[in-house]
Amino acid sequence: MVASARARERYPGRPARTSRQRGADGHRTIDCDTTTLESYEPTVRAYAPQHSWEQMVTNTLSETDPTRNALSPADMLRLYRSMRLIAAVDQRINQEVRAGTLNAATYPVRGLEGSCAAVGLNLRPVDQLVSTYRNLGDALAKGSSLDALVAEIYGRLTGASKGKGGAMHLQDQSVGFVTSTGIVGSGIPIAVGLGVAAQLDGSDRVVVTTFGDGATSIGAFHESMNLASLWRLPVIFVCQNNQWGEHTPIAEYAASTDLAGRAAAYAMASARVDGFDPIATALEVRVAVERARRGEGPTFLEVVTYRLTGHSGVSDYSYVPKDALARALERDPVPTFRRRMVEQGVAPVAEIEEIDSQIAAEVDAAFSKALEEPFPPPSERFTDVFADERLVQGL
Amino acid sequence: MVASARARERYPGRPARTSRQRGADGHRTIDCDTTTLESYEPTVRAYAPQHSWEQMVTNTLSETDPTRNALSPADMLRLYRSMRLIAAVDQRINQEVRAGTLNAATYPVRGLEGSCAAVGLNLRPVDQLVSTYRNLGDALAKGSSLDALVAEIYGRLTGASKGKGGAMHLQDQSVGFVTSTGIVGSGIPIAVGLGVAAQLDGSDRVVVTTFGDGATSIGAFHESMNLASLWRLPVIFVCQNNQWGEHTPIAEYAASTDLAGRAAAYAMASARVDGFDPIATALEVRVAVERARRGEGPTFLEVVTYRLTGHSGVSDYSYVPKDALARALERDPVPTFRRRMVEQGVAPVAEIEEIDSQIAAEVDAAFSKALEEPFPPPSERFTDVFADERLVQGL
Amino acid sequence: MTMAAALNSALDHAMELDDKVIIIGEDVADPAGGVLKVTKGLSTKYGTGRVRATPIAEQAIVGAAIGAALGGYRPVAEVMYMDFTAVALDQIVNHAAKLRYMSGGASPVPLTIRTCIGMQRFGAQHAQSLEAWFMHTPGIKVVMPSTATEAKGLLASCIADDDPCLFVENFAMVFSQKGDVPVGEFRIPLGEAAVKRAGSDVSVITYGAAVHTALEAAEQAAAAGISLEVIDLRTLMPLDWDTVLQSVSLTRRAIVLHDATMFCGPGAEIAARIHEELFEELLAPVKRLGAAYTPAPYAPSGLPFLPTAADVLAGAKQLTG
Amino acid sequence: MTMAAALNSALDHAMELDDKVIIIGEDVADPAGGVLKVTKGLSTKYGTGRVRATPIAEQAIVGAAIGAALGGYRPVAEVMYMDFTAVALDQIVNHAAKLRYMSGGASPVPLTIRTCIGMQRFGAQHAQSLEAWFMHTPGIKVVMPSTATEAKGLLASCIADDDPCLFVENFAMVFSQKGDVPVGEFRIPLGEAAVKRAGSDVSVITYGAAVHTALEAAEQAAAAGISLEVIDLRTLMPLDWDTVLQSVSLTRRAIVLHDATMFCGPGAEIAARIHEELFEELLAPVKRLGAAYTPAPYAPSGLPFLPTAADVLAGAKQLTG
Ligand SMILES: Cc1ncc(C[n+]2csc(CCOP(=O)(O)OP(=O)(O)O)c2C)c(N)n1
Ligand SMILES: Cc1ncc(C[n+]2csc(CCOP(=O)(O)OP(=O)(O)O)c2C)c(N)n1
Ligand SMILES: [Mg+2]
Ligand SMILES: [Mg+2]
Repeated sequence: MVASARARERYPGRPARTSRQRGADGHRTIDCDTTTLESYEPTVRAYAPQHSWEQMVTNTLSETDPTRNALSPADMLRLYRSMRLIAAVDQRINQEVRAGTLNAATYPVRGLEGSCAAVGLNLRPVDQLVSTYRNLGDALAKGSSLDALVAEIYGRLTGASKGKGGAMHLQDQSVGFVTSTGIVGSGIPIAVGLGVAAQLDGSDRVVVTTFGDGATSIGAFHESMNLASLWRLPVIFVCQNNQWGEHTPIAEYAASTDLAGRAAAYAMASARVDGFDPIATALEVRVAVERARRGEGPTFLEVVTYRLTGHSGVSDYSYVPKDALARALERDPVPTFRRRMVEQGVAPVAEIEEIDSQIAAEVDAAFSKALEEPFPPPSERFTDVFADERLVQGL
Repeated sequence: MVASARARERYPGRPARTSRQRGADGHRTIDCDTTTLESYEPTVRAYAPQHSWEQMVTNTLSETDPTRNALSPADMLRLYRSMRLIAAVDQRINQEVRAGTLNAATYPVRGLEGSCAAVGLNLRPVDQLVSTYRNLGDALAKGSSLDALVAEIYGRLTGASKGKGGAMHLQDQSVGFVTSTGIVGSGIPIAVGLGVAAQLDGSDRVVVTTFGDGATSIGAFHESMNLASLWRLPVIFVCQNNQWGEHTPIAEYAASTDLAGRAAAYAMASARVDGFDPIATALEVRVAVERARRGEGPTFLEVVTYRLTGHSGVSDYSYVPKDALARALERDPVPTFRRRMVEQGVAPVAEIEEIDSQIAAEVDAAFSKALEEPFPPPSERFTDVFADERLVQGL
Repeated sequence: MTMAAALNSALDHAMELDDKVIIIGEDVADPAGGVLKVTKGLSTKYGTGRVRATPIAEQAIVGAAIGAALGGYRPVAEVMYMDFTAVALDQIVNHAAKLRYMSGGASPVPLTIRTCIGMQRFGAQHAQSLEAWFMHTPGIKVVMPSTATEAKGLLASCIADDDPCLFVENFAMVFSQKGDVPVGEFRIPLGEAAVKRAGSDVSVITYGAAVHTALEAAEQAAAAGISLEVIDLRTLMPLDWDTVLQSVSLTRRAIVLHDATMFCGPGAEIAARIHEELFEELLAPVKRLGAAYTPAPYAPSGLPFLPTAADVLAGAKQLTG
Repeated sequence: MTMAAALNSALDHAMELDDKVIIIGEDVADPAGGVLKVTKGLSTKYGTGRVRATPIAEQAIVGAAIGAALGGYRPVAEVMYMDFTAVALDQIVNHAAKLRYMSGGASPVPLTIRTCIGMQRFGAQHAQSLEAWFMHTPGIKVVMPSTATEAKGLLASCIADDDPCLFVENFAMVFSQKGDVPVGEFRIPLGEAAVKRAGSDVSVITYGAAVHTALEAAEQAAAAGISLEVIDLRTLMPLDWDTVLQSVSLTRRAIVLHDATMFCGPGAEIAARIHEELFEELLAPVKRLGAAYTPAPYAPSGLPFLPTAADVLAGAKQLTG
């Protein structure tokens, strides 16, 4: 209460928010926000978040923060390439789903390109990542094979999972993209277990798990946070806060919308960052990754963006407040970051255009290729249930 | 971090602890303790809690706090009577289990007599309580029928559940003692639902749910805390922190041992109280109950005691540090409170002795009676599966 | 009227009739009105006090519904997909199903849990038919409709029932099933199967979406000169043994068909019981058809998972051949 | 050696042999060494890095074990009582059991989950035999030993197995079962049943604690002139159909016996399959015996719950009479 009471004094009339500082030990932590919600109103609610997303992210790196431009031009280009690839594949998938040429449940990642790429930038191939159904950005940023992912989405034998897992369960073990789960929150304890393995190996590899803001409500999240902190595991909990869980905005399901603040309950380091700013995100991820590599335990990172599309590839989006969405779209990460790179002269426009067209060609090629790949043969039906497929005979 | 950093300055060399204050709105809340644990040591651990229980409770009402004696002598006598009854039944059960004359799994409540009675004192019959396997104190403090409970523990037809539920699942619906669950944490969401009913009824009845310190690790706890706070339900979460979950001390399973501080993650009011002090506990429960009756939402109450017995009626207790246990036993609530009542002249010794012997007689009578009650007839086997017992015929 | 609209109508009437009926689940309030729009309009009509959208927290959803039931309400809790019942299973099987018994009758739990079987195109975690788990759990009723009208009538009965009921919908059927659904309040009693097509050669015992597989097979079989009787169980617990055994005692041949995994599935119970009761009458052993012993393969792969009309037809030919 | 000691020995050897074997669960570290002392001494010997006592958090326990398995380890996770598998069921059935398939073989999960069936004196939430849920879940093996020696040999095989295995112990048997258990490392292959008593009149097919019920009944039956063959399945998935069908093809009569609820239980699958395969040979329909369709009544009440030797004997008399 102390911190938020102070904050309220400083910013009278604004919703209480957390202050953010470096503790004596150099870890960034966030004090808890104990603001209580408006009293529960048993009436039809207006579906607008209590805070606008701008308010939620104002306490990230300011424009004048010197560390803001601490990424090398090479890293910025890597970030951009990764973001652009994610956006290109995402757009193509949505197009195919809408056109009815791909009969799959898919979950767009527009708005997350920068934050996914920022995570990927800080990871080595040996590091591991566990994602959700909204996995495309994570998969590509972690370096998964584009061909294997696209083929998987089309259910082909050459897919990363022989076409048997599908869009919601993308994985590419070969690059540490371990698994994607379709059940909210359920990948989090699995990531904790990968952290146990990393710790027992005595290696400095780290594990990242991504999940939505909505996943913070579920039990598995809570159990995992406690365990990871208790055992000081090298796990980074990346909460992709796009401020919606399907049709429900965060303020309507979270007693406290200060998600980063929840880490305090587990004595875990945490930070909130503007997920529409890939550089700010990359720098914050770096702090967390380094902490984990040093054996100093887990971090909870709340990456704040806004969902720029419907929940799934085909779902309705009319319920989202138009003005909030319009403001969020102004910060659409790929065009925004591209503009910034050009303005700051990070690379000549021609080089950026070259990247864009290279990626467009790569993506086209992957989709064309996938459509020519074979489907898994009937014999694949009973393989991979157990190591020994004979066990399934006759069942 | 702010609060605990400050605390560390004030008490150098002592483990960081939380500060406790009244917020601007008059609610008592606790700042989060973000102290990180000592780094995880993969060696055989010494099974001693990191903090002694005395350290955990020093921030409750001090000896000189004027509200400390704010209970009327009549209420103190009611508290004492309730505590004494709980202790007498508990002792008798343990005796029977040890003697082999009762073949049931039972969970002693010695040490909790005061905190259970303190809850009971503040509740009306229409208020509701959901308990755990360690339910005896809650059951009696809520006013359950002694005869029905004892008969139930002996599996008799006249038991509260016709002998079919048993010791782990005591209930007495008629007085609002709704249910006891054997699965850690699982009663908590059920209590939340009773809170929904109370809220929808527009009544001012409140719901209490009790659970152990160990239950704070489980997912159902987390989900319930968020929901109760989000909906501002009249639910009081009473965490009976006896500092052990079976063989594991709190510091070995909780990343942060500041359980009361966890309420901040849900923007829920909370307090920590010395559970060996029935008056302090009763006053703290009263604050929470009044808040709930006024429609101001839930409270999390961490009631700190120490487990004075083995986990179950028969289990080993050798692993508990002797000195900590000895210090805790000095505060054994029933004798301690009795002494205090005598010292403060709340009632003449003769009156207290009269209560003691009355209760001894009542308990004797209940046990003798139970042993003469009939067992449920074979026909009871298939009743109460469904409302219509014919549905179960032949299955 | 679609099955979605029929379910909505059942909920609407139940809420109108009894203000103790409440709804708890993710996205159930307007404007969403449920991800499949089944609860559309209800929060607007009855308020968000009675139609409560929740956090993503299935243990709390089911647990709170149990508590509200103990507190005098008739909650309808929604668990979006049947696969997610695994997240809330402790509340369903260890509490909802047992509380009446463990309390010697003092704590009935008049709760309905609505859930929905997904589709293979979602992948292996959104496509399971898990009714066998609940049939195996004493104390909870299990209902799986196959048409819009029955969905309405059976859901109304579940809500009015004093026992916990698991009401299982089906993603595809919620939209594809349409019918002339009676307006106004009406109920179909639990525990009564329906003969969906009369026949004399083979009894096909089935429920849920597979009823349509069976009816399709019956058409094809008729063309091949085999007469299938199609029995829609509608309720799996209690199960209408009379109708099943009477049909099989006449046809003397039976197929049990469902979309759940065959191994240790509902069909095992039904087949075993038919053998026990009609051992002398049967001309051939009961044939079981169910999902393969595999997680659901992702649909675009084209790998088969559920039994088809062709499988039923082949089974019928084998039995009569 | 008790079954507890035999299990301890299997764990000890597995940890000695392969430093990728780790243990995760509540109270598993010393001095507790597990609430039933099965893991006693192991944390002292192998360190608390490899033998990890956890918070009370079954989803995290099983989930972390899955993750550790994906990270190259062979975790043995403990879920104290089988009833609590309901709390962690999502991790077990939707993840452990499916990951290999969903990844096209890229993500095997060499995980063993140890759990324990409780007793009626604990009441309805600590007394269930829930193996049918897992048999019905493609992708997980299910093992239920009945003696100390087999417990050791089968647990060793589970840990060495590349698939997730559910290994089900039994509270009473952990202490009551004693035997001359082979010292040193040894394994009993999964999927092989054992004929525990040869007989010619009726095959009793069973597993776990019920094996002892069957053996007791076999003694009594012998006195009454009926010869029972007792088959201990030991592994329920994969299930040794060869041994079962061969026995029944000789005796031509069968009883399936288990402590799980009979309705929709493992016995339904076994009976259905026997009927399918040996329809012509059977002299009578297969008789099923299992727990009543009720939650477990609290033991002191004296209400019966599990099938007894007398039930088996009566069944055998009925089949042969
Ligand atoms: C346990 C569980 N409950 C419900 C669902 C259905 N569901 C899928 S996505 C989703 C919303 C998740 O929101 P959030 O965690 O914020 O992630 P986002 O989709 O916004 O990225 C829900 C409710 C599910 N998949 N799993
Ligand atoms: C979900 C679940 N996991 C494990 C257990 C076994 N168990 C029973 S009591 C207990 C310890 C609980 O500790 P705590 O919550 O502190 O309560 P206490 O017994 O100390 O009162 C455990 C692990 C259980 N009953 N339920
Ligand atoms: Mg979201
Ligand atoms: Mg405790």
